[in-house]
Amino acid sequence: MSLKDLLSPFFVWQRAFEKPYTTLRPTLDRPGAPAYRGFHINITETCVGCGSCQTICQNNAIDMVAVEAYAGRAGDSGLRPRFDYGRCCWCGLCVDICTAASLRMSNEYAWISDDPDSFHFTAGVDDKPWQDNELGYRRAEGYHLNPPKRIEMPMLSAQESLKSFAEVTLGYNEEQAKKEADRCVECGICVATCPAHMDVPDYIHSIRDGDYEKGLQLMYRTNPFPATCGRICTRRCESVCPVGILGEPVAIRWLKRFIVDQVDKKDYQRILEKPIASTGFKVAIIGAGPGGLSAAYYLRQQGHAVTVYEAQATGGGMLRYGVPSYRLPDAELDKDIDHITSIGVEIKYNSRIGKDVMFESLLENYDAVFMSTGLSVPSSMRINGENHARVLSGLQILADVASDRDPGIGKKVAVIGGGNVAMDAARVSRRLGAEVTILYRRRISDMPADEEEIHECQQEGCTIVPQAIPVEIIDADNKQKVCIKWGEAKMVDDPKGGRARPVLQEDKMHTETYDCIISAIGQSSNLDYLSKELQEQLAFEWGKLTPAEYQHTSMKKVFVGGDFANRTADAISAIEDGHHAARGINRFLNPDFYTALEKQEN
Amino acid sequence: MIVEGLGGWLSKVGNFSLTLLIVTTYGLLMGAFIERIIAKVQGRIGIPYRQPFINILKNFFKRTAISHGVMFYLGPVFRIAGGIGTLAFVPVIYGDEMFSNFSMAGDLFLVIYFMFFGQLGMALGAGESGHPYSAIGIARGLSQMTAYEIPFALAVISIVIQYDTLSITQIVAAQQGGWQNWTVVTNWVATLAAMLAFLGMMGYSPFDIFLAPQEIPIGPPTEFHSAYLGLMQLNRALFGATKLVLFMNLFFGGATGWVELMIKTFLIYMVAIVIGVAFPRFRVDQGIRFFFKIPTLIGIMSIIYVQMVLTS
Amino acid sequence: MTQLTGHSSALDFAQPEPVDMASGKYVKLWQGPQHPGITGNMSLELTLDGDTIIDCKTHVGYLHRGFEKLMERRSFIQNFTVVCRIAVPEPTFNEYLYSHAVEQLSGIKIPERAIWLRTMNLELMRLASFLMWIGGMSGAFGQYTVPNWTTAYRDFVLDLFEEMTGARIYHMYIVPGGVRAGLPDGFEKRARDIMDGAEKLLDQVERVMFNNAVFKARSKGLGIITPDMIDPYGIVGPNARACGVERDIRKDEPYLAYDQLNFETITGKDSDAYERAYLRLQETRQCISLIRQCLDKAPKDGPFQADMPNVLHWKIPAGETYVKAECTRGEYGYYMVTDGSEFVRRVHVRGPSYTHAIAVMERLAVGNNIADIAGLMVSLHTYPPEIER
Amino acid sequence: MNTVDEILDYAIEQEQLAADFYEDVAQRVETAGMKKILLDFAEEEKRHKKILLAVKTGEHELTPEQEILDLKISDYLVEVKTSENISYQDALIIAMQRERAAYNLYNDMAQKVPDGKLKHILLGLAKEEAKHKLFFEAEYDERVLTDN
Repeated sequence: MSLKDLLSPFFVWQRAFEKPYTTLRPTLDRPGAPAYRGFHINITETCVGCGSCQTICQNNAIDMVAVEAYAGRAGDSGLRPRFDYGRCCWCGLCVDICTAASLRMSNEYAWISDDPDSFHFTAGVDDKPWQDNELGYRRAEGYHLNPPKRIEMPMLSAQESLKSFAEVTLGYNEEQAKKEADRCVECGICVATCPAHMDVPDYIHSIRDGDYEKGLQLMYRTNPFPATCGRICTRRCESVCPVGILGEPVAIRWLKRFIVDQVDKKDYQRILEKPIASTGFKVAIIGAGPGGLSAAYYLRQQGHAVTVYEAQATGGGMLRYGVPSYRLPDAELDKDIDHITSIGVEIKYNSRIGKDVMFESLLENYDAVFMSTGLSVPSSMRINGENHARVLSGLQILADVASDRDPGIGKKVAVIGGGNVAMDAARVSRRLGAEVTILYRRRISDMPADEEEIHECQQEGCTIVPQAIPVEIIDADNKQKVCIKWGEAKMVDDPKGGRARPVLQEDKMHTETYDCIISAIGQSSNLDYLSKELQEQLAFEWGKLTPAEYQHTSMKKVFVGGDFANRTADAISAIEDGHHAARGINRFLNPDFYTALEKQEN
Repeated sequence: MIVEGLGGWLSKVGNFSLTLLIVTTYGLLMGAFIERIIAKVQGRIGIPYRQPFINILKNFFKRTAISHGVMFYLGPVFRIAGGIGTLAFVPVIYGDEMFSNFSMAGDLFLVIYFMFFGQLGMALGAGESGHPYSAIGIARGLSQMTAYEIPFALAVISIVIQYDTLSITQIVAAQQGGWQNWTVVTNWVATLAAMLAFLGMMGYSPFDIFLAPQEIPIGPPTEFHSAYLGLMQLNRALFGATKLVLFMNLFFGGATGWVELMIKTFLIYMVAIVIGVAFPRFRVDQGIRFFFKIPTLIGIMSIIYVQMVLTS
Repeated sequence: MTQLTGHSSALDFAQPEPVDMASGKYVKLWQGPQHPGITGNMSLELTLDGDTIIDCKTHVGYLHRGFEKLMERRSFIQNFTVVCRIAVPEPTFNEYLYSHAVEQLSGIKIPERAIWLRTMNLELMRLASFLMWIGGMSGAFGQYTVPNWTTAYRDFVLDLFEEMTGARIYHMYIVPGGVRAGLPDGFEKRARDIMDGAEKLLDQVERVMFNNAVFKARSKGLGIITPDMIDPYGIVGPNARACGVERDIRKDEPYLAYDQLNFETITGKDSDAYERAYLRLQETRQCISLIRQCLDKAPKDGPFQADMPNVLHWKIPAGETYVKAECTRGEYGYYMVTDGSEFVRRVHVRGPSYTHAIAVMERLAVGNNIADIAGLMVSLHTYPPEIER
Repeated sequence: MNTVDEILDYAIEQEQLAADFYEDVAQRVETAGMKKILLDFAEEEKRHKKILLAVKTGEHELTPEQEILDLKISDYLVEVKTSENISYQDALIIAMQRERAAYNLYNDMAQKVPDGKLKHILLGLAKEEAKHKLFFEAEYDERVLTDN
């Protein structure tokens, strides 16, 4: 024992004359670090209720609960996370996975309450003092628990694609599809948004499992056109996909296509459900487009005898005559239609109602009639000179190309319009070797066409002139040419909200000469096959009508669907109309069964 | 005469009650102050001054639901009785009739007895709990006490010889007239022995053997609870202060006023603290061996010193 | 003084003669599971002859949360919030090893910046853990001043963690694929300030705690580990290094950025409680130097996370791996088996406390005074939570 | 037509005539839907008439200073005739062009009178018609020019 060892310990007293380490009121004097993982904050306005936080929570501390204020919002499940602080371990994974970046943590860490229920709260809905806290844990920039970028779709190069009408998109391979399928968070918001309510999360799941036959079965439950929709669907699902809020949405459409691509047509019969035994009922369907065939498929599944009347020589309607084959090859459309006919749906081609068969006779001979004749008449611009011979309709050009006819467009064309038909007409014209200018009255961002289509259109060398309002068509010197006069527009904000409106600037007019002008500004229905009385009776309003529940019209036996009976006028809505009408017709044919069922349920 | 005697007695009891109150309060306050000093060394702010009072009040308002037998509960009662008893015979303020308590001719012996009494009561009570740790704790406490009592007793004997009296009041009286008359100066050997024993008596490191929570966690503070723990805490303040007053009286010239008392007792207390915060704890055998060696030796030396130097 | 009843030496593994309890000469004492002298919920069943221990049995099971089993029912990302709880005072090593095992099995390569941030995080953790340990060592022998200082400084290190990771104890910072965030603004300066302070503190601690007569009297000669015990008992880390065996995974099989850091393995001579404590004090100083080196060398920007799949349904190909790292107590290992599903098939966590607190402790305790058990246990640096995964 | 009241009476009458016109066409169209739309147009005209009546009694102030957006859609469209199977697009065109004509009429008249109360009223009426035109043009922009 040395003297040093006896005296050295007394150095402890040095510390007595220094500042203490502790603070007097720790929770007040020392707030949590700026990135502290404290109590949860949810910006409920940005939250879409995808439930990823609930999924990732390893302690089941998060429940998604319905919040009145957000019920029924588009692209929103109406649910918000509720936290159980008896279970939460403040790991912050919920913040990391949050697709909308709405969930975050405050740096508040002290909370005293004598009400145990207050530790069970819906962040952002139940009022908590830290809700407006600026600091706290946020997901760091560049940190992801889910890849934000989608797998690029392999595509033909623009030069390559211009050479032929070959399909532009090449489809995912298995590895790509699995990787893309992996990005899905299985929230199901897409299911609610999809007009056909396709079971998206589950068929994506089947890709991850590699069980494509199951995927196909799932798709056929709600959609008998998976090959088609896998290529040209307007995919409203992707626009609400929460993964797309911070990154790119899951490529739902391409995944759907991938499943179909994996299954051979000849296996369809084996994989998919067969119709139930015949019921003896007969249903007539007018129009073999997506709406009509969808109704036909599901009615046939229910055991009814189905006959489809189609004016054209082949089925598919707008899918065949309105969608160019570089987007939807005929073989793929045939894959869908062939399966529908293979289960016993009879399609009578070249049978125009009102000419070959009378509508009234259908009413007489069938137990129910489903009409889905779509929008087949191009709208007119109602400007002077519109009836010029070199003003062609976009729809006509597409139909011509689909039927291998030469539309005779020349070498320099102008396309008027900003919808998908305009883009298709432009791209078809490019493939036919023309130089294409697209005139659109609003901005490119206002175009109703698919963003992808606009992009590809530009890639393929079409010039888009936005804010160009056509005012007059003028004869050119040459009969084979035509002049168009158009004025530049400036966009004026609508004071009542709504989209900005273009206003013509009369001092900025241009006149150009083209070989032809393709007008693609919309379509309307052709109801010539119905007598005036019937049109009146069915309550058509300017070529459209709004059906009652189950697509039922005011006429007892008649159901409608498709573009002329809905607002959205796209394939997937038509398909859902058909499916819905099939359900309605089934109820209509078996009223006793359904009333008994309802009684049982009540 | 009888009436007068009774009246005197009554006023003595009243005076003692007042002393008791003052000493206890002082003990609690000084406890908090010492805690804050220790905290300062440890880099903390420490407890507020009201904390000891709050602790005791809280404990007094708690009730117990289990029973280990009568002796178990009598332990703390014995303990505080020992504390009060010790104080009763220690004159607190020299020359002040009011705060001289029941000081009398042989009070020094009585006080030493009472100091032991509380510990024994505690030993019986804690032993009743039946937990082996209690037995170990008691064994440790009693062995350490025995060990430090030896140098302490030797030192006391030394000053008893020196002042030729068993009355604390007279011992204090003998030290009046300036610091050069204090025992610490006149008989520094005995004071040294007593102060080393004092380290053991106060139970700070390195002699906190019987409290050692890392070794025997189930000691008295854990076994007793509610009001019994309150009694023990109260006693700790009271008994601690009383011991300090006793040491002040025996070795540091006593006090003629409260301020003097506070300064002296605080400084005496600090001796234990200065060492306590710096050292770890001895093992029980090391601790006992320590007291049997140097302090005992010094104690014997102090008697020799008194015999040879002071009384010759 | 160390005399093993029924055993000729520490390497005699024969079953000892049972103690004749009926003779009334002996007392059985349970140190734990609730005991301030035990470093967690664990129990030592001591047989005493007077104050001397003649037999010691370690009992565990008070802390069993079944992490290894829990992990089999949680997805790969969820597990990362669970593993940190396996060793409470230094969760980061669990986070790192778990993440590393997952990365190995799934073939993820983490970016350079993540490697450095991980290294720094681990060293900060080591520093925090050692600071707490020094306090524990001091406190086990009844010196309460040093624990207050070191835990205060540990808290300052935890402040750094709080800034860096958002939490003080369960940082959950090292995530499979990298780390969760870069360093916040001004972190480096604050870290350097705290390192300077910690260095000063360690000098003070050495003066007060290690140059202390009573501390030496208590700890010297207590629980001697001889070099021939190392292999049979599986002793690792500072406990092994203190008796001169140079064994440090950071040097032997460098992982993360350790091959780019400048440090030497510290060894001692006789592994008694004092030597082990002093060795750890030096390693704490080494930690500070390593953290400074990390601060110097770590890239300031760049990605800190590898490209990850969607963790919500993350499947890892079938395989098995064993990864290890040098934690404060020695080799810490994770053995992981995957079967290609979304869940891990089996995880085994190898914590050094298992041998240290059971086999080694049982043997070293015999012959010692009951008062020394706490000090002995702390000097082995054991964490009961990692015994029971 | 020299006093304010006379001008207002004329304008009110014009609105009534417009309403009558739509009602008349509505009688002749074949589909119920179209009939409903035309009757809606007639209602709209009656609403305009009410506003003008309110102006006359002084309950409503005309605001000739107000800037009204001119989408200039109707200016470049072909003339459309009413028929039994008139479409919604055509009906809107007719409505727009009628409002435009009225606007032009009041505007021209205002150019011819000296500054004063009368001019104020005429310009106010012109702006009122511009508002009506905007209503129909916005409807056309919204409903008909969807893809265009």
